[in-house]
Amino acid sequence: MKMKNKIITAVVLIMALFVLLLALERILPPSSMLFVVLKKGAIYALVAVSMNLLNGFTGLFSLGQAGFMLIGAYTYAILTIPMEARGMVYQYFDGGIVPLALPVILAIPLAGLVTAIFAYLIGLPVLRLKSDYLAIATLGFAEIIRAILQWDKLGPITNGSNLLKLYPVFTSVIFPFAVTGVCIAIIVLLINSSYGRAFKAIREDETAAEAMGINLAHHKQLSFTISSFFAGIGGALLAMYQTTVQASAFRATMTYEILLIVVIGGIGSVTGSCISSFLFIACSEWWLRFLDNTIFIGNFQVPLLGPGFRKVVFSVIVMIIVLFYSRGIMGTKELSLEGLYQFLRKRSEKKKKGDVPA
Amino acid sequence: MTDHILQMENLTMQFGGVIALDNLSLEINRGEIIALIGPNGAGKTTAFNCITGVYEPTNGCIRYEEQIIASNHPQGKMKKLYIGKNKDSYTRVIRHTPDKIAQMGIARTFQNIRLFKDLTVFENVLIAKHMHMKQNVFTATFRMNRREEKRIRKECLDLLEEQDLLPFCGEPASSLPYGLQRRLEIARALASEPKLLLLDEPAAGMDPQETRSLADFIVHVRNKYRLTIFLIEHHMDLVMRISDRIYVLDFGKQIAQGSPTEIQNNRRVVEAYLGVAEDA
Amino acid sequence: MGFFQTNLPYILAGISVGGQYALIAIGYTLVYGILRLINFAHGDIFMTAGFMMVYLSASLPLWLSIPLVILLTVLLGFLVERIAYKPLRKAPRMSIMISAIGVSYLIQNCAWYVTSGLAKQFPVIPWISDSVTVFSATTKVVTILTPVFTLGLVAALVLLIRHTKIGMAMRAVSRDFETSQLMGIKINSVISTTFIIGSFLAAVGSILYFTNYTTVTPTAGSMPGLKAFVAAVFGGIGSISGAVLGAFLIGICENIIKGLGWTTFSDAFTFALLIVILIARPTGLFGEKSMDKV
Amino acid sequence: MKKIIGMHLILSLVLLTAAGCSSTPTGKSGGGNVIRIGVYEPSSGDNGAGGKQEILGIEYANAVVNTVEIGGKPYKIQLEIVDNESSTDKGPSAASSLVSAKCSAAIGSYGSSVSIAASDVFRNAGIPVIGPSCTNPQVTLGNTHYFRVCYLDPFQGTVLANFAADNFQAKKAYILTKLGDDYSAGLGNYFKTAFTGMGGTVVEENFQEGNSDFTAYLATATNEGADVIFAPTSTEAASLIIGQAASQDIGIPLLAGDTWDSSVILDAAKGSGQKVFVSTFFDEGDDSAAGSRFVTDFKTWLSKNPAKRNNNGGNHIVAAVSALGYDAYMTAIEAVKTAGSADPTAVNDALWNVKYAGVTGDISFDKNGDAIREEAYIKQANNSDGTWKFVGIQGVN
Repeated sequence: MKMKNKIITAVVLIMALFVLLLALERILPPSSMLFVVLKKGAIYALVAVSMNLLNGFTGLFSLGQAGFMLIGAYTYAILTIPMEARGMVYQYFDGGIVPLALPVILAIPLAGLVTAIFAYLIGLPVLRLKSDYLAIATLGFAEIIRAILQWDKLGPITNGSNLLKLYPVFTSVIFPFAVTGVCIAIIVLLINSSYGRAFKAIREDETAAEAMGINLAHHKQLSFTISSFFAGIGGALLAMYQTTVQASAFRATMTYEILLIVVIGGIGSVTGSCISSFLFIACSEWWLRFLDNTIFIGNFQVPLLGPGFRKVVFSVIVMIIVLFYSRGIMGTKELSLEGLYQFLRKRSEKKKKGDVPA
Repeated sequence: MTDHILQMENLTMQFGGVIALDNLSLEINRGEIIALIGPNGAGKTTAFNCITGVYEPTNGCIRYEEQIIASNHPQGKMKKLYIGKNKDSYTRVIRHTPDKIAQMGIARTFQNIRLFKDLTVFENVLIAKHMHMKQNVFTATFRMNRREEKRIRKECLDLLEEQDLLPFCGEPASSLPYGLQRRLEIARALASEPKLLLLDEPAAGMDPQETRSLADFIVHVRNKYRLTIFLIEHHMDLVMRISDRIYVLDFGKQIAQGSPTEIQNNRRVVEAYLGVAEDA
Repeated sequence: MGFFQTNLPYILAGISVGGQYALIAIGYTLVYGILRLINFAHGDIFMTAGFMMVYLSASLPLWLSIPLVILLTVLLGFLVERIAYKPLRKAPRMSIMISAIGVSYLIQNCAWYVTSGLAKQFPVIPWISDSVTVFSATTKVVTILTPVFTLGLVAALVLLIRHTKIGMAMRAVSRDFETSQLMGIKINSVISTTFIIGSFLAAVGSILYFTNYTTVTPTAGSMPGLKAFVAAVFGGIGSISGAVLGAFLIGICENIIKGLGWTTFSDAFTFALLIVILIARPTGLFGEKSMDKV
Repeated sequence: MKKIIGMHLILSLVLLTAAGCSSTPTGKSGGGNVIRIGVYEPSSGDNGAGGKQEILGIEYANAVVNTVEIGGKPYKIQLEIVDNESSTDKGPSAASSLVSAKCSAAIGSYGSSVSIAASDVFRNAGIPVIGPSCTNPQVTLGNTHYFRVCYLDPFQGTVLANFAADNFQAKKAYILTKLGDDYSAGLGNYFKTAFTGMGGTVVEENFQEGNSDFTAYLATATNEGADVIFAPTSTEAASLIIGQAASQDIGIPLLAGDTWDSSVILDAAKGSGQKVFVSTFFDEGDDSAAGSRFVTDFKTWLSKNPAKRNNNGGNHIVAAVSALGYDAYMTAIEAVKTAGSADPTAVNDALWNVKYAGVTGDISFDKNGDAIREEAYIKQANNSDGTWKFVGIQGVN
């Protein structure tokens, strides 16, 4: 009965969220920056959660996320560019050699799948490495992937180092939210399953996990591949959001940004990653943008403000979080209805006793 | 015919130029409680690590239920470096990873407790069941293994109840007091449904009272789950009270074996070991 | 001879850039040896040294600005360690690495803000910026000078580590962090010294590097930094001679690859090399094997 | 305790939102009639230097003409400047922020890739964009909202190929382009087509983002016996290439497109023996009345604003992109006047018929939205005094 209640509340809340989004799309002008934040935030939330699955839950410090997103984005873009647009996109390669254009609904899972296959192959040698060596090797692989995709000889497929564009994109916020929602739900289910426990065991203590009969290689490979699958889907969504995609944009910096999102949200917290990705995107794309412009209050020019100042402020905030709130917003906890309810109840109880100043 | 569950044959473990286990041979019969004792650095834990697949022995072989689970001979650089015995007696190389060994039914605890600290007590025990569940990542994720999951949860709760750990079920393992952490580690090992249980200094850091109850507990566990127990221990009263037989190691070599009384009266053992570490 | 003639410029460039990588790689290898930390900010400290040279030499004479740049870089390296790494000494390794990434992000963004993202011309340092002809290839004096200079500095460093008290302390700490702390070694001062040495070499490397590649940009440090790190891993992290060897090898290989027309893969090659070495010999060429105690 | 800290953190971020919201539409305070022109340019990243010079032209133009009369009422023209960070993944968000600031038209960007990346954002919002210097054909091809005031790469590539053949009797050219840069790859490709079309041979190589060692590339050019090196790259790479070419003393002339028309190049070439030629849209020594007045007034404006001069690389040399930025702004204002409205759609429609005599030549748009251009200026960097030397006007043979 209690379980049923929980499910019902969850469904109602999700419905409410989508109704709210729909309502927002009606009320606000489509140009509102809120939508940029919501779209990009949702995409980054997916990628951050997928990275968290690997770094936070399995304890594998991988820095290959940008590379996997790149594969996903390219797979999606290459497979969905309409035939009639190919001549224009592949202008230096006589329209390319990919003979088909798939519908979006097929291309997105396929983007994840192709990424997962690559990740599987990369994982075979790389996952034997320990902590920082793994980090640097995955970082290296991301760079290699980028170089290969930019290679001229592959031009008929990848368009060399040039932009891919004119593939189907989304305009409504609903789409990225729906895809991200489904994907994160699957990840959460996985984390709470027996496999999720095994991943956490590996994170806590590899030797003990092995002594409990958990095959390290198999489970690490599993986590790596699944994480990359969702990173690939995230990449496909990012490609859709950007409307054009180019390998050179998927640099190590992108991985670092996602890593910082995970850290700010709390390593090992799914809800933390989601919250922080929206905050991160909102700060970097919207709220802090005013720092880039010189502002006059009367005749007084506010000092320091100018192009680039936003990023300085932003990185200082990040450093403060890393140094002083190293557990991030959520730590390893999850934001749950129950937790929220209990938190509020405790507060109101305290209030009754007069402990909390109003 | 005796029923050996575990046999070690001429096992030698050499790190660089140092011999940690020297031509060690021992047999453990089904249902026995066997103790492995010896001064610090005698190679006891190394023996455990060889059995559980953490280390690859340099030479010799280990049989578990009549099946070879580890076998090796000096190779590569070791060929020149090797200073142990029986250099050419073994030709096969068999190696299993620790998880494979665990799946075969050998569970262990660790000298320096290795619990999954940030996970709850319940999760710690559940993890040990993971390898026995009939599932794959899809059925597990999409909850198609619900019956299986229900069953193991029930089993684990029962196990925790038996160990008096039920009240701590949802607490993180690291929040338990030391004695309970030891008990949880044994519970976790039991949850993996072993036939052979290796205990690495289970009584370390316990007072005489606790040690006594632990001794009873070990015997109880052996009887209830029809286990064979192989333990390393420094508490001599515990060892003498519960062991069927005792092996004594010194500098990697076996210097004696026999029943507790035999060992107590063995001069070499007393010289090498007992006189020094009695008070431990 | 024909082969030599055509490939000489690549080899020269490779040796030169290899020497510069080597100077950065030592910083990585020393820090990693002691803290087990990939100091992602090291490449950016190298870049900052370049910018400081640009700004200082604009108002000060060279004989004053060069030592000042080295001094300030050392100070920066020291401060980075004190502010961003020291508070995390007890934290898990992942957090300190994340902090390193954060510092790198911060330094780059600051550089962007200060320079407004514009590339700056590195000042011309007399004599070493002059052109010389080696066999038939024309190049700058600095190209020839770099390997000599690098080897000299490395020799001095090795002497320092072998024969001084602080060197002994550094070796002890890299061998066993906890024990040496118990033995009364002042861990913090050893770590600071490591960062100071690393930054000093990075500053020297920076001056040599930017004399050759005359433009400084805020991201100029990240690629050389990563490559130097790969060199350090290649040679076996913690080993100075390994890092130097690895750096020269990477420098020469990447230039030869460019010479062969595989330019798209010149960076990728470095990483491929890294992955191959990590898999074949996880501890690098001269690294020591370590075993986890169970 | 941790929770409380977390809550406070979130709270403070929410407060920041409020701050952000109130400050984004900076123009509201005036209360009068305001029309906004978006400036979508890089002020950081690889193209930061060029982007800043383009912004300078636009800002100067805004200083010259800052009101426009619509329906008899004066409207103040306000610039909304965003930094697209020279990056195709940051670009769309930057463009969105212009859209949400309710711009009537936008100008941008330096760099074709970022222009293409933001194109759809502007199209979906119905905002017309005028590209000052994005020369890749794909920017305007197949859409009706993107315009540009400069010439196109196929034209520029052909002009330079002609120049190489005419002036140096070049038979073999070495082409060096940057990976992942549409401008670079495109221009390189058009040069190659034109050059091989005239019977020449080419050797092509490309380099990665962030590469700073060009000695190996230059060595290849020498080994291959190239007569000219064509390197359409960003100015960051350019100064490295020039510096390293000079130190290797390769003795092969360097040719490049419009991006190299920058004081960065002059600094790099100064004091060396390296010959550098660029094709460009505008020359400081332009003796037309409009051109020379622009040059003098722009320089005066720069000297009054030390901060602006700093963005120009600390000198008074007028970059062609500044002139193009100026023209793009003026064209946009012209369209607003014709449309008689601040409505983006109306401005878009009006742009098709705009005719404006700009400092870089007369501007009117063809069916793709490209300004009709027939000639390019060729300039050479003067190695001794660090100025541009006008070489000639080159057309297509």
